[in-house]
Amino acid sequence: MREITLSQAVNEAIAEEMRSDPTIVLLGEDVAEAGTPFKILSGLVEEFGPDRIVDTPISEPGFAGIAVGAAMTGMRPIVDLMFGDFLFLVMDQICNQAAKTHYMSGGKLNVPMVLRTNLGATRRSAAQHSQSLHALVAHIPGLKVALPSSAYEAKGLLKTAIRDNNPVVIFEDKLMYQDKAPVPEEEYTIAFGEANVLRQGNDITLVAISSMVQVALAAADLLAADGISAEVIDPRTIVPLDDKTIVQSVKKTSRAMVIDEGHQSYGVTAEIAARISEQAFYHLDAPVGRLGAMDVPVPFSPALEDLTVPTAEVVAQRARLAVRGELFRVA
Amino acid sequence: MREITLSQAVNEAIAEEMRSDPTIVLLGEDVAEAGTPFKILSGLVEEFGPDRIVDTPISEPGFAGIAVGAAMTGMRPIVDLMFGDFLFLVMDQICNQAAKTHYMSGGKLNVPMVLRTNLGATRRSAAQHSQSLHALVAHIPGLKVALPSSAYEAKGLLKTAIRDNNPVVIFEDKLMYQDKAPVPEEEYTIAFGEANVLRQGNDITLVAISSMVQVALAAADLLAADGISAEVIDPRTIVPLDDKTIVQSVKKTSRAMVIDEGHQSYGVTAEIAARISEQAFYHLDAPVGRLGAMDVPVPFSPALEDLTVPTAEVVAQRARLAVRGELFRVA
Amino acid sequence: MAKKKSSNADGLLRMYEQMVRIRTFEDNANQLYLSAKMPGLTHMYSGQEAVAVGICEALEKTDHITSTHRGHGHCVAKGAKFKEMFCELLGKAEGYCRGKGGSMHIADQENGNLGANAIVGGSAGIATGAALTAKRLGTGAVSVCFFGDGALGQGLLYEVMNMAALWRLPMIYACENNLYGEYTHVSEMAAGEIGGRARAFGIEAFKVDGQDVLAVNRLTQDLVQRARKGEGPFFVELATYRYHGHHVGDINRTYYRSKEEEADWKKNRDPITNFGDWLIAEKIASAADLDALNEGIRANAKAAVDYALNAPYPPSSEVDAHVYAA
Amino acid sequence: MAKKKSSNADGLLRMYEQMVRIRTFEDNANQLYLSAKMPGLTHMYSGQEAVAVGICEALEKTDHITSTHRGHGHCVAKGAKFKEMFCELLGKAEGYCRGKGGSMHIADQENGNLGANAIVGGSAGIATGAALTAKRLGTGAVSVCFFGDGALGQGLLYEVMNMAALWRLPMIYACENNLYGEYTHVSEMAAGEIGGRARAFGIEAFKVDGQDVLAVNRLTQDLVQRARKGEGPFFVELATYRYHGHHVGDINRTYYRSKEEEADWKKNRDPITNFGDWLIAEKIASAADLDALNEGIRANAKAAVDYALNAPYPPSSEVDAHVYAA
Ligand SMILES: Cc1ncc(C[n+]2csc(CCOP(=O)(O)OP(=O)(O)O)c2C)c(N)n1
Ligand SMILES: Cc1ncc(C[n+]2csc(CCOP(=O)(O)OP(=O)(O)O)c2C)c(N)n1
Ligand SMILES: [Mg+2]
Ligand SMILES: [Mg+2]
Repeated sequence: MREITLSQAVNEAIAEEMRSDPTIVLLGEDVAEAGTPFKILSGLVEEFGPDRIVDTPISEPGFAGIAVGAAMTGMRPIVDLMFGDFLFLVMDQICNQAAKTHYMSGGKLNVPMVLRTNLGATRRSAAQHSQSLHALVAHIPGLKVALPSSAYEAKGLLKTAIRDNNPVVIFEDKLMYQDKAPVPEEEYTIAFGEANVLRQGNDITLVAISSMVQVALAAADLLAADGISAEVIDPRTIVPLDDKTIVQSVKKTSRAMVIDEGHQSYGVTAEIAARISEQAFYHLDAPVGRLGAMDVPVPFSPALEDLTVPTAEVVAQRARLAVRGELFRVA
Repeated sequence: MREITLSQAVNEAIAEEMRSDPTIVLLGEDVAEAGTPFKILSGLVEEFGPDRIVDTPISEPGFAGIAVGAAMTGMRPIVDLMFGDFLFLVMDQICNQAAKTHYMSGGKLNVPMVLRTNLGATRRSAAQHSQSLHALVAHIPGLKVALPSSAYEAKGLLKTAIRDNNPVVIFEDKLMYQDKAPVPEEEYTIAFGEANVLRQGNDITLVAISSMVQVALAAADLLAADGISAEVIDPRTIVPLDDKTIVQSVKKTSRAMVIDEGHQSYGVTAEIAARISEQAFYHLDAPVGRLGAMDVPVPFSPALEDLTVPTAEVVAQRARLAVRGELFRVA
Repeated sequence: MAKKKSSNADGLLRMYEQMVRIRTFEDNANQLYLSAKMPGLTHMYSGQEAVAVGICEALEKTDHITSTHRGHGHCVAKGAKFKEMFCELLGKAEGYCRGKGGSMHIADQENGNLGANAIVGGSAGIATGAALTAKRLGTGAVSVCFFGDGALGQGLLYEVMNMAALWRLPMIYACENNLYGEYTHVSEMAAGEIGGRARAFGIEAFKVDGQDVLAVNRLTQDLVQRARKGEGPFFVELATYRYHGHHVGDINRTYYRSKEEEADWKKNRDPITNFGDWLIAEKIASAADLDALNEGIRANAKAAVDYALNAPYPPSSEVDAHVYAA
Repeated sequence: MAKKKSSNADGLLRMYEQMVRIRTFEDNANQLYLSAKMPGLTHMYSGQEAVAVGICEALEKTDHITSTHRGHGHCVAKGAKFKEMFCELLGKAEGYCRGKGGSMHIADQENGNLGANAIVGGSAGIATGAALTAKRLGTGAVSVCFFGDGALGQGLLYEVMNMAALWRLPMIYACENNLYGEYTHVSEMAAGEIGGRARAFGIEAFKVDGQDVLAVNRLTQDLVQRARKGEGPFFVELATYRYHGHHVGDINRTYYRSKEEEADWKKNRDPITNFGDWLIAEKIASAADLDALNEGIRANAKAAVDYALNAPYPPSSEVDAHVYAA
């Protein structure tokens, strides 16, 4: 199969959907001629014109709000939010307006919009351009939250997001934009709420989100060398969350660890760990491990930044302890 | 001891601190003559004047940002955010700016400010005036998060918040503003990161946040009638979180349940449950229970709204199952 | 294209009727609240009727509006029915939003009302987005954003006015300046001159007497027509006044506005009285006609209130319905 | 009260020197980036030197500024030293922020620089808050908010300008209009006339040639003095140009601006060349004086770069230090 980058996958998903649905419009900063600073959208304005690939002023709350209104009245806007850190600027429009409109109207108004943004540190972009803020939107009912872990996932999940009748926030890993993966030429979509079991194993279940899927897979390789067989699961969407697949796996392996690039405290690892503990309690041989980003603003210095995110080595080391029955983090 | 309302307690805390520290200024909508729509701040402008009790336009992002700058340059601003739901409007200033400034400056700049706001549903105020959003700020390193559960707690925690050299978000339960509790006339403060054990018990630990402390105490009464002895813990601050006290309690009781009025998914119950499971795993006789608000926007209709928040009856019922060894939420 | 539906006698009477319907609706809502039959809190539109009616009567059903926390007037003016409105205010299943929205979120998408909003200024983006839809899909629709003087404090408004201006959207920003945001006078909240805040973005700005339904309607008809031709966006400041407190519980108001001021507006500038007098003077209607009309509306309102009071709440199974659309 | 420190020969030479220091700093930073010795991304201030210097030379050390993602120039102009700045850009422990902030967050609180900001417009509130402090504590300090034309898109700016106007804060909003926000011309991002956006709030607005350090400085001296007397806030649009790409990686720029335009600004409107020529023409300095000054600054910069390249990173134990202040 041909291989394309995650960036190309996103571009293809948007182009294909825009070809078949004239109500799709894309709004964001420097999305047209510039194709975004990451060059993800290059070529789209040439095909669809500036009426559908719309350069906006630097007004995130404003164009997010405009997208909500456009979605309520018959369009399917895709909002390009250049950095995930700018989520903080659009929270009111996304969480107070988009997320609640369908419910508050008793099901009469829909907000079929997509907020495309990104996450991920270690780009030396410092505290305001490196955050992984998906836990925040996952906490707000009415939003769906998707996190592709490869080019293949990015294309399939984005197409599903665009067709969904709800506001969907999709986080791409900005360090993976140039990573290639096999992506079929034929049309496909990936359903929300269906976790992907990437690797089968019997000794421990590694649940990994977005950027951390590669880390978990690398950790699984390290563990295999030690004779430990790890199952690796990518939930793909954290809202809806396919806890069924995760819990089934943990019932088999009896151990679990959740890995995420968001801050650990009050983050995604907590929810998934809590659900595993609730639903597989009597099957667990060890506490469910959690590994999120450190609870610190992301430092600029390369000497510090790399310390803040989970690595395959640390995942493997913690998993080893769990499998060997050596308690960790137990007072 | 004299009894005063939570609203009076807040008023006193602010007045006392303002008397002794001329750098304290209070900013918000209708905080001066009107004393806020909840009448919490009545009398302050008469004592401190409109230069220190400052009525702002309806510009939450703006005056939050102004507070950050004032805090960086020698003042101790208290921001009054009329409803917790408006947090979404100030997220950038609080989470990208206030929370990160000390760290990004290598410890050179401080942001000693307090964001006072509220939480709580069942006031028939519908989806945009009823949210309990403390999980969102708890996820962002650099912020402290306090949640008083009575007039006594409100005064002591707010005084500590005002003296803290960091940005502190404090959530009052808006349904408790008129609730009275004994509050000493003498000066006191309540340290952050020290949980309060409100009731001793041996069979189950109920960890309850803010508005849910009363619910947990009522549940403990119901349980006592069944011969079940519940320990009730109020963490007081969720950042920093005194997991030590909580874990110690769970090691004694072997069972725990966490109760919060924020949405359950990706919320505060998950973090506390995960920490208990991690640190007291081998002591647990049942999975740690969680009870948050339903994952739905808060409905207006009284017939629906009351269904969305935890009640003493449901807490007691779930606790009974846990104590009797009847699994709940286990597939 | 907009029919000038209000330039004939029928249209004029309809404007009168719609204003009376709003006033009557609010009187009933107020009573419901004061008698503790209505849950939550609500904000009365009484006094501002000429704004909602003058504007909405210049719109088609397919044009969009967004409304505010003080939203009953816009809802009635855009064509909503009493029964579904009272049901909504009481949290009943037959309400426009199945009781889930309530007073502060009432919407009526059939008639183009995208909803009240409990975030001050929060609908400025939504209204502008509706105008974007109209332009992109070529529907010819115009979008009106109602907001109060207090909403001038929200930065979002300036962001979307800038985009509306850059993209020439068919948009009308209708600022209802009733002199107060909650308990604070507009002069303490808004520096400078209000219209200048739109002109700064190259938007044509107008100021009109918001108590004069004819003046409001004439201006709006003109702007709607121009907006449909691509000459928008526009900004209109409407000088008006709210008769009641900020919300129904705001009883003692003398610390922020005088009784004399209130009395003056009610006595000399009431939009309904003045327009009624004009209709009689112009012989478009007799005093008896207007009385009969008022009577009929009162009866309608009473029937709707009675219906709503006895209507069922939504079943508890609905609590987690409508979180996500299918 | 502000000394008019730049009205004598020393002051004039100092302005020249500060502009050269910025240009030299940026040339070195650019080289560090191009040779992959500098991590992350950075935005060059070259071309805009007269803005930062003309303004900051009218300020006291105790006055505050807030800066932007394109912040090296403001930092140098407000008094920072090369060594600590290069250390910061390279993530070293001796940097102004112990390497934790980097190019986009460099701050120098000793000299009143409250920091660069990676959120466009994100410091508008902070600067205004510093002005509030000055007014409340009566320090006499003035606060300057530097921001680009792109930041005009952020609603926050209008919210805080309104409050600064209502409260008459000692505040100067300095809009560096370098014609582009990233890869888009200001005319596609900002409707209307820029100064009007401040005048709408009753704020006096000025426009000045941002390539003319004397003009910038004279205007700022005047405004600073008036602000100290309580006549603020003020708004200044500074017409300027950035020589490099938006960030150091923005090489192919012809799709959004022409080579001719770039060449014209560099050749005819360079703030340093023009001011140097004027100093010579006015006999305030000789060409040789200026050459020597340039030479000295280049040597200083090189020494600082060498130092920074060899300086240690912060120890890993610092990763979780400074999350909370004691
Ligand atoms: C963002 C936000 N801030 C504050 C409030 C609280 N609040 C509700 S109405 C109101 C005053 C609004 O004034 P205005 O816009 O003039 O409308 P009016 O009430 O006069 O109709 C305020 C401050 C809110 N609902 N939303
Ligand atoms: C809120 C926000 N939106 C978008 C960006 C990405 N971004 C960084 S600089 C920039 C352009 C800023 O333009 P301008 O304010 O004119 O400053 P200049 O780069 O010209 O100095 C953009 C869009 C950002 N950093 N912050
Ligand atoms: Mg008003
Ligand atoms: Mg610019």
